[in-house]
Amino acid sequence: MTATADTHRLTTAKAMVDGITAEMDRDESVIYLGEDVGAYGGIFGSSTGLLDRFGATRVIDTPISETAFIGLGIGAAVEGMRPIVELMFVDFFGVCMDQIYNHMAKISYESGGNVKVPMVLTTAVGGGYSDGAQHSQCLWGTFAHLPGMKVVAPSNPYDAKGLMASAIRDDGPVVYMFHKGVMGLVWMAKNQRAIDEVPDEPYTVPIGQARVARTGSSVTVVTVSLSVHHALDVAEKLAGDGIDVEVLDLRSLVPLDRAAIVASVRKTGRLVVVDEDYLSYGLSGEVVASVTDVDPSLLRAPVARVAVPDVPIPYAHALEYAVLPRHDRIEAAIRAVAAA
Amino acid sequence: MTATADTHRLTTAKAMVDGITAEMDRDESVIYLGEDVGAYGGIFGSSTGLLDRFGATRVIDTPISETAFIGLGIGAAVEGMRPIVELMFVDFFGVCMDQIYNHMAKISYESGGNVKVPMVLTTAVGGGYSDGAQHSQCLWGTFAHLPGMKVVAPSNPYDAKGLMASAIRDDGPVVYMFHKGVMGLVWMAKNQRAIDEVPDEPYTVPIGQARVARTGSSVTVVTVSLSVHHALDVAEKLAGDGIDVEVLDLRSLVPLDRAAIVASVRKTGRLVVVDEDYLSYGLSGEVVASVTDVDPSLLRAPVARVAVPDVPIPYAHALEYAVLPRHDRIEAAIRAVAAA
Amino acid sequence: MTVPTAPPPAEAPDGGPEKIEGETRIDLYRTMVLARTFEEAMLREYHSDKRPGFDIGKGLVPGEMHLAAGQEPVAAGVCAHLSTGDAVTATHRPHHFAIAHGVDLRKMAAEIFGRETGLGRGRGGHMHLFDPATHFSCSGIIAEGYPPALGQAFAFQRKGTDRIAVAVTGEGAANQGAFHESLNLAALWKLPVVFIVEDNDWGISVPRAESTSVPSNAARAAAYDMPGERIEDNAVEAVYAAAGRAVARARAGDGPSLIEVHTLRLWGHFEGDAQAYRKDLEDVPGRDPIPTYEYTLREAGLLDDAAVQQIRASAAEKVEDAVTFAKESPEPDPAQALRYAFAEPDGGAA
Amino acid sequence: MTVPTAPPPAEAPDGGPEKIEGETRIDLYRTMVLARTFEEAMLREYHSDKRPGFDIGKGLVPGEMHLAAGQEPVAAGVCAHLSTGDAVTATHRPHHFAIAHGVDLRKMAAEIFGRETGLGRGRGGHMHLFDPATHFSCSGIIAEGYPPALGQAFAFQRKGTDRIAVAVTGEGAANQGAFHESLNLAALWKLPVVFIVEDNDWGISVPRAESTSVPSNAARAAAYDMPGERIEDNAVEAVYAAAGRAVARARAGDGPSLIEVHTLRLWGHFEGDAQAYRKDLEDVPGRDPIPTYEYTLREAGLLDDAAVQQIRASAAEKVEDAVTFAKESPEPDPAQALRYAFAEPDGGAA
Ligand SMILES: Cc1ncc(C[n+]2csc(CCOP(=O)(O)OP(=O)(O)O)c2C)c(N)n1
Ligand SMILES: Cc1ncc(C[n+]2csc(CCOP(=O)(O)OP(=O)(O)O)c2C)c(N)n1
Ligand SMILES: [Mg+2]
Ligand SMILES: [Mg+2]
Repeated sequence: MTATADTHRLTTAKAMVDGITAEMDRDESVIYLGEDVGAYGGIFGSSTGLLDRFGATRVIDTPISETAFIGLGIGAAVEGMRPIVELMFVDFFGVCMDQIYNHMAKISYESGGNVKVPMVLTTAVGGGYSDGAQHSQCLWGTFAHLPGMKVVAPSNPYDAKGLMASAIRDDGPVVYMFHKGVMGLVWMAKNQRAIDEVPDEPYTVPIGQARVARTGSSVTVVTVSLSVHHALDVAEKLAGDGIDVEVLDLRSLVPLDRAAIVASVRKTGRLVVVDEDYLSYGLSGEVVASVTDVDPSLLRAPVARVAVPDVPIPYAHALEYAVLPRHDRIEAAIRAVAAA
Repeated sequence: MTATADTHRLTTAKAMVDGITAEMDRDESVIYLGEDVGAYGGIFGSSTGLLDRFGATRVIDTPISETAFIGLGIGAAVEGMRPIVELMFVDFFGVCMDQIYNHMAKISYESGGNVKVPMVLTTAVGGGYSDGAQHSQCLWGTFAHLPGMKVVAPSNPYDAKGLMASAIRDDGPVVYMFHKGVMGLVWMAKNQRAIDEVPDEPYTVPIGQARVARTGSSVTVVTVSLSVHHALDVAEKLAGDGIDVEVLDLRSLVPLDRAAIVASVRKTGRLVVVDEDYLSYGLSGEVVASVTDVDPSLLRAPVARVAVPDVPIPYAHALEYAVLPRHDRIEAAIRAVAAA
Repeated sequence: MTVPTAPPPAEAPDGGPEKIEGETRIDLYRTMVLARTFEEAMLREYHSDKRPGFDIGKGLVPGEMHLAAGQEPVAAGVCAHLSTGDAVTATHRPHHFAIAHGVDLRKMAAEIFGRETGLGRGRGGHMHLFDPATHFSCSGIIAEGYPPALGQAFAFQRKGTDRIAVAVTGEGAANQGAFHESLNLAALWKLPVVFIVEDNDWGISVPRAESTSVPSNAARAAAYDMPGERIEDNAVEAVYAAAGRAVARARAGDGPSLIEVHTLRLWGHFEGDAQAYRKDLEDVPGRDPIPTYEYTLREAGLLDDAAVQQIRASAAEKVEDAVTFAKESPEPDPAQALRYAFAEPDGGAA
Repeated sequence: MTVPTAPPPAEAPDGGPEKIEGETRIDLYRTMVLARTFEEAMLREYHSDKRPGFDIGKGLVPGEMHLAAGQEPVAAGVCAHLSTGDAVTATHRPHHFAIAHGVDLRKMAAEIFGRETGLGRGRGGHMHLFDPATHFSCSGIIAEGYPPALGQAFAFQRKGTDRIAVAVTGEGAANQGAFHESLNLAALWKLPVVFIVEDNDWGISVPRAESTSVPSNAARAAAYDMPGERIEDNAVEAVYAAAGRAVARARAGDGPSLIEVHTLRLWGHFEGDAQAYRKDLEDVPGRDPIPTYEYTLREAGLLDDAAVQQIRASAAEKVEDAVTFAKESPEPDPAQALRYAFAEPDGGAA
């Protein structure tokens, strides 16, 4: 895409803020709450500029009391507001998960649909910069396992803006997980895909539809968020070797676009799942089961799952890169599956 | 098994307490902490009789402060005690998960093995008695997804005692999930398998080895905890129809006995996973992936996953039974897979 | 309930009968009787079809059942100051507050019976009653009803109304982290919330002294720079008076308050609880607050036999009507078990 | 650090120079200098290889880096009362407490450099320092270091020792649920714990007044029936005195205490923090507690140029030795990345 009068080159972070801004402009019940979301602008840029534009009554710094302020978001949503509440790092879910999964996510069901919770929970995920075992996790599998909340994880600026609009307009809770590595922050290593042309106008990207990020015929790579970038990098490299990789960017885990997974595997017969969350009991198994639920014979080779191998994320760079699904592991997996 | 001088007929709850008692007898650093574990004896009988035998210095009622007392258990374990700490219902994990998954489970790794946390976290799981969306969940997938803790879930008295001994003696954290429906409580509907002969002598059941609860050749049912009872019931029924069901009781989710799963599927070529936890991003997908990691062609039919279909557990009996993996759904799944 | 043969001590006039209208006093009594009548009906219905062996999952009303008999003064005294535009978030023991706040009895009973006509179409159950009409909700997770109340108060404040939120926990729950976080945030943002702690001496089997490091949770209000008050004697008029001050403060925009009421758990923690741990069991019936208050009002000339009979009969009629409605209502269709997990475009109308 | 040209005000003699030995005072100074020297070295090393563009994941010391310059009086004053048999659980900003408590500098530096010789073999990093030799640990999750300290104290109490646990948080963290639960449980069970709150005015970019509903967390001690004290002036001897009382109380079996110290965050929340939000930035250097204390001790005749030079040189030597050790240590073997997630039978020895 080239720049026209109607688009701007934005980082994912800026596109996300752009999406929030548009919704805050059109609906004054939308507010943004969380730790360091005001003057600081969000540790990972998720709210930069919002305070200046909307003031301290709509962009609100909270105490470090996640249970209280996420619960506050729920109550406000129940009363018709549309709060966006930030959990600074997803790794902190353990201090406030009850509000999230037992309240935010279940009130609709428990009330037989009589109470709605139109709330967005934003949160930063992911590692790769030596932040250690308590600040580097993705954990989308944890959220996606528990019913009642949609879970989105954009990989690029366009989706970040469009999914944000959809999330805010959704009448139920949406967990919006932004990977630090896709945000395009100046102070963190970034992939070129973290900056792109984004339409100025508001638009939505529907929640629950995967995107074929690259069409291919040899192997399907199903992945999400930052790993989409890595997978595309590897796919480009492997094209030269005659391995034609299809990359599916799930964009959301809940709903999961099972049809898109099956359609791609039906074509390629070979599946690699790349997931920066932990290997077991998570996304990679669910993607596989989406195929075997329908027809295991679609799989003409063992599936390769490239994920964090069930250890806490180590601090030391070499160790961390050994457990993250980085280019080398993805490439090896694709080659193995293609050759099997 | 018939009663001899060396065994007694025990409910699962009593066998669990028997296992704890034996370890408390041999090691005075073992203590039991939690809400209503003293005079009440545990809401689901997990500590009945311990207070009388060991006194209030070793069997300790806590305030309703899960973060504080689970954290206390961690600190005590770090200093060489072997606390067993009860989270009354697993559904309450959301108020204290940080201590569990970011501390209990990660200290060993973060310390490079220099600090050990020999702690058992016991917790009641499961539904089937109309306790609603916040008191009926299994959630073992949630715990098993997060690294650093073993996760066991006994289905019967023998395993309950032996796994408890192993859990207490383990030098790392073990989450011990007991399903209310396998405990053999007088005030809850129970399966005959909740009572059995149990050796009086202490013994261990190794953590990480599945058990073939029934040998069969037509279809493999992989399951755990209460669902083992249901699966065996159904298997007995289907035997008359010429469907010879193999039932694998996983006994632990972490470590997962992948070899046992693959071996059984290699034999039968057909797989049903029965899981009382939520369907997506959980146990059922992981079991499937254990097969496709090795060889998807072992699966000669689509896999059936009988789990809670990604909704909160409803209260009304008919609704709850519609979402739980009960006999009817298990039977239908096995028949379908056998016929496919 | 039965009136004790020996007249119980008259309720202490804390909060002052002189300040409170006769009609209000009768209303407080009426609310308490209605709540008690409901609990007695639930007790009856709950146990009616679980005999001979008690099976918690059996019967028309299965599952855990936490009844609030003895705690009516708290709900009646607080909710007397509220309109249905105000919010209440209650606990796992929610019925008395729901009733005092005006939740529709039929829909509530139907929910407890797991019927499609219930507040949550049978999905929620007795610990999960949600009533948008009265902004009432509750939660089975202790103390976790506090945070959402902040949000309701926040929304009310934003809209420039003087509506408030009342958040309830037990004394056991006051040792949970959510309690602390909620009080701090509410005080910091001057949210119109009234925090209520129902101290019934027990958290299941654990006596207050074994869970709480201070004799009064009112002392904890100082940790947030908010007024704190403890009502020692389960007296509805004392609750009424304290709640009046707290509600007025909240409506005036002066922020939250904390009120602890030393109340009474007349029955077990949940039905089926044998209460073997409970040493105070013998003198419990004598502490029933309803006969006590009835005696006070009789002495004051506000009630006589006829009035009492009328109030009881009216309560019984409403409750039995609700129970009948519940029993006659359709059960939810199992084929619809998956609905409502996500917001539905049609507004959730069946 | 540099000594200000104009002599700073002498430290208030709260806790009393008359009560405190000269040697102890010099030790307090020595500890603070060592901690500061370490932080200065970390600052230097951290930024040395992240230029020209700052990339948080780059360099020999990658990741978030929270340095404690300015907060040394808290660690020095508290840990002066401890032996290595006592436990300390620190925060995401842990170095000063680790150093004051006697954690081996080489192993600590090696951990921060992600080396196999580090406290956690490079698995943990700067927020996850675990030292069994001194019962030291820390956590990157705010307030969540409090609960494990209870357990250490519990174990010490059980063993009949007079060992205690010190648990540290920031003032921002004092609004987290774990704070409340921990204080209540410790008070209830009379656990030998000293709770420390380091109030450095900021929780990242949020000033204390925007997070905390009371001016002093010491006021919160009353909510648990435990002594609470706030030290207003970041003065090491005042901390020393208050900590002395609290530690003695804990060792005597009289239970926990809470001490809040109004301290100073001399630098950014983490390295890379531009602190645009911070209005007090200009007068921050003038509030550095170390020159202030140095001046006090010079005035008291306990330090002169030579002594100061010796103390600084000794600190520099130890710190540079540790940094050199770290840099020369082997990196962990990526092939071993999966070890230590579970307890290993060999006791975890590599
Ligand atoms: C976080 C959490 N922990 C534990 C429980 C289990 N539980 C339900 S009620 C209860 C006792 C509550 O005591 P209190 O707050 O005094 O209320 P009461 O039952 O006396 O009305 C407990 C421990 C729960 N529901 N939630
Ligand atoms: C539960 C949790 N929430 C949020 C954070 C992110 N965080 C890290 S440090 C910090 C500020 C802490 O402030 P304070 O407790 O005053 O300590 P200080 O950094 O000032 O030393 C925050 C919000 C966290 N680590 N844990
Ligand atoms: Mg109570
Ligand atoms: Mg601070």
